[in-house]
Amino acid sequence: MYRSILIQVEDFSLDAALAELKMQSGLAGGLCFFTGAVRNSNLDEAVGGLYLEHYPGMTERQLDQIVDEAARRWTLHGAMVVHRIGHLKPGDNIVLVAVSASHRGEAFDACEMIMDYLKTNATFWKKESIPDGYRWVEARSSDEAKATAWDA
Amino acid sequence: MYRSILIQVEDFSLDAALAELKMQSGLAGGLCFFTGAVRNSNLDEAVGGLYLEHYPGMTERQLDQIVDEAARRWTLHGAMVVHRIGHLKPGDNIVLVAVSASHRGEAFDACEMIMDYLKTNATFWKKESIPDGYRWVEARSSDEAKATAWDA
Amino acid sequence: MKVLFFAALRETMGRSEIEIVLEAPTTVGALKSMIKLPNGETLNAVSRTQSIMAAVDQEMVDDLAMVSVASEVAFFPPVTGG
Amino acid sequence: MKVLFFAALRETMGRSEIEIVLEAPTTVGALKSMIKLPNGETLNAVSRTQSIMAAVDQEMVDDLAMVSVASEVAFFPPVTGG
Repeated sequence: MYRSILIQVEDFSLDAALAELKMQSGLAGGLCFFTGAVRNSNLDEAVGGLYLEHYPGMTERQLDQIVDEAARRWTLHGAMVVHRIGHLKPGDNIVLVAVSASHRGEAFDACEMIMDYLKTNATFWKKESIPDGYRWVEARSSDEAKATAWDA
Repeated sequence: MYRSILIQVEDFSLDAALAELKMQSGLAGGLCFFTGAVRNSNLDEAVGGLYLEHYPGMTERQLDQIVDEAARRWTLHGAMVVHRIGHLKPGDNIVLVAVSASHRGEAFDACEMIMDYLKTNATFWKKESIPDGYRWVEARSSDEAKATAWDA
Repeated sequence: MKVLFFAALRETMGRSEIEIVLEAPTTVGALKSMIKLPNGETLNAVSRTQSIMAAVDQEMVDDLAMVSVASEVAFFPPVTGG
Repeated sequence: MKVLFFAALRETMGRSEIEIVLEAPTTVGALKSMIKLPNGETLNAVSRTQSIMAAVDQEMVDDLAMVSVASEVAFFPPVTGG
């Protein structure tokens, strides 16, 4: 199974990820992509931008383990994770998860599980700029619930 | 809610779809994309290519109704469907479904439901070239089961 | 009225479209008995051994659906898109 | 041994990294009692009112986990990526 895990300041391209999965992981019939983008509001306050930091080394390892877990559950051809760090504006891409599989149901499930686990199990932190200054984003229990639902 | 439904010979771009959804449907936090591609084998036979035909007019109407149904079930910002027709080679893109929503779970569910309904409820037909000549692809009961599972 | 054929059924019929003059409204099932393949079999006979779907004015219907003298009717195999 | 801080906790600590010389292996919980914030409070006291996660050698652990004299330990708030 092909895999690629990248943490980078630069933006990413879905078309490039599609081409990479096709080239590296054989002719899979179904490819699922998820992209998270910076919203312009959160908790009823305008958000002017986001600063993202991570724990270098540990984060890559966690993402690798998350992809392992997806590959254990479903037959995948390839999986890619790209997560941006640094300063981002509303509308900017934050994260890309891309999965290729023979069957579309497996591509959807694996892509969603990787996203759900990434939200709660990878050492990234977001700080958002709001009219009053800055605030660190707090973890949400709904994300925790989504991640643990995969173990039910 | 923004929507776009296209049936075309030309290939599509996921990056263009991402940009279109962001521009037309506001700053959604979660965007899910599914791409189906031509495989190089089916039922243990090598597939050299695919010919796709559709029922002009009716197909667009069905896709529109499928998007209606997704929009009824989930709060979506935008939904796009692009389906190619004509002659395609192994590895070529066939279909793109792209959905933007505030919450990632809704984007995943809506994207998968649209794909499942499209498979069984839109008037497209595939003919594949195999070593012996050509054969029309037969509908699969597993696709029917996936589509009806959304009503459970 | 116009009758359209798609995919494998278009090839079996040897054409994509025929015109039928109906004197009065009828059912999809009755229309199937009026349409003959090049080998002389009726579409109705064929539909006993293979699955044939029907649409009237671009809506999926069953054999009991009514066909008006100005309807667009289509017959085709189960769909295989995506 | 090296102790790292991330995100809000890095800002509270006023630094991203400190060096601590351990004479013998200890637990994450004991280490938290040794680390003081600029205001004099221990990390252990802070962790009673706000959630602080810990990693030893880049694996998530709880307070009972052992820390060797050469470990890389990190403390940080709950994660918010994606």
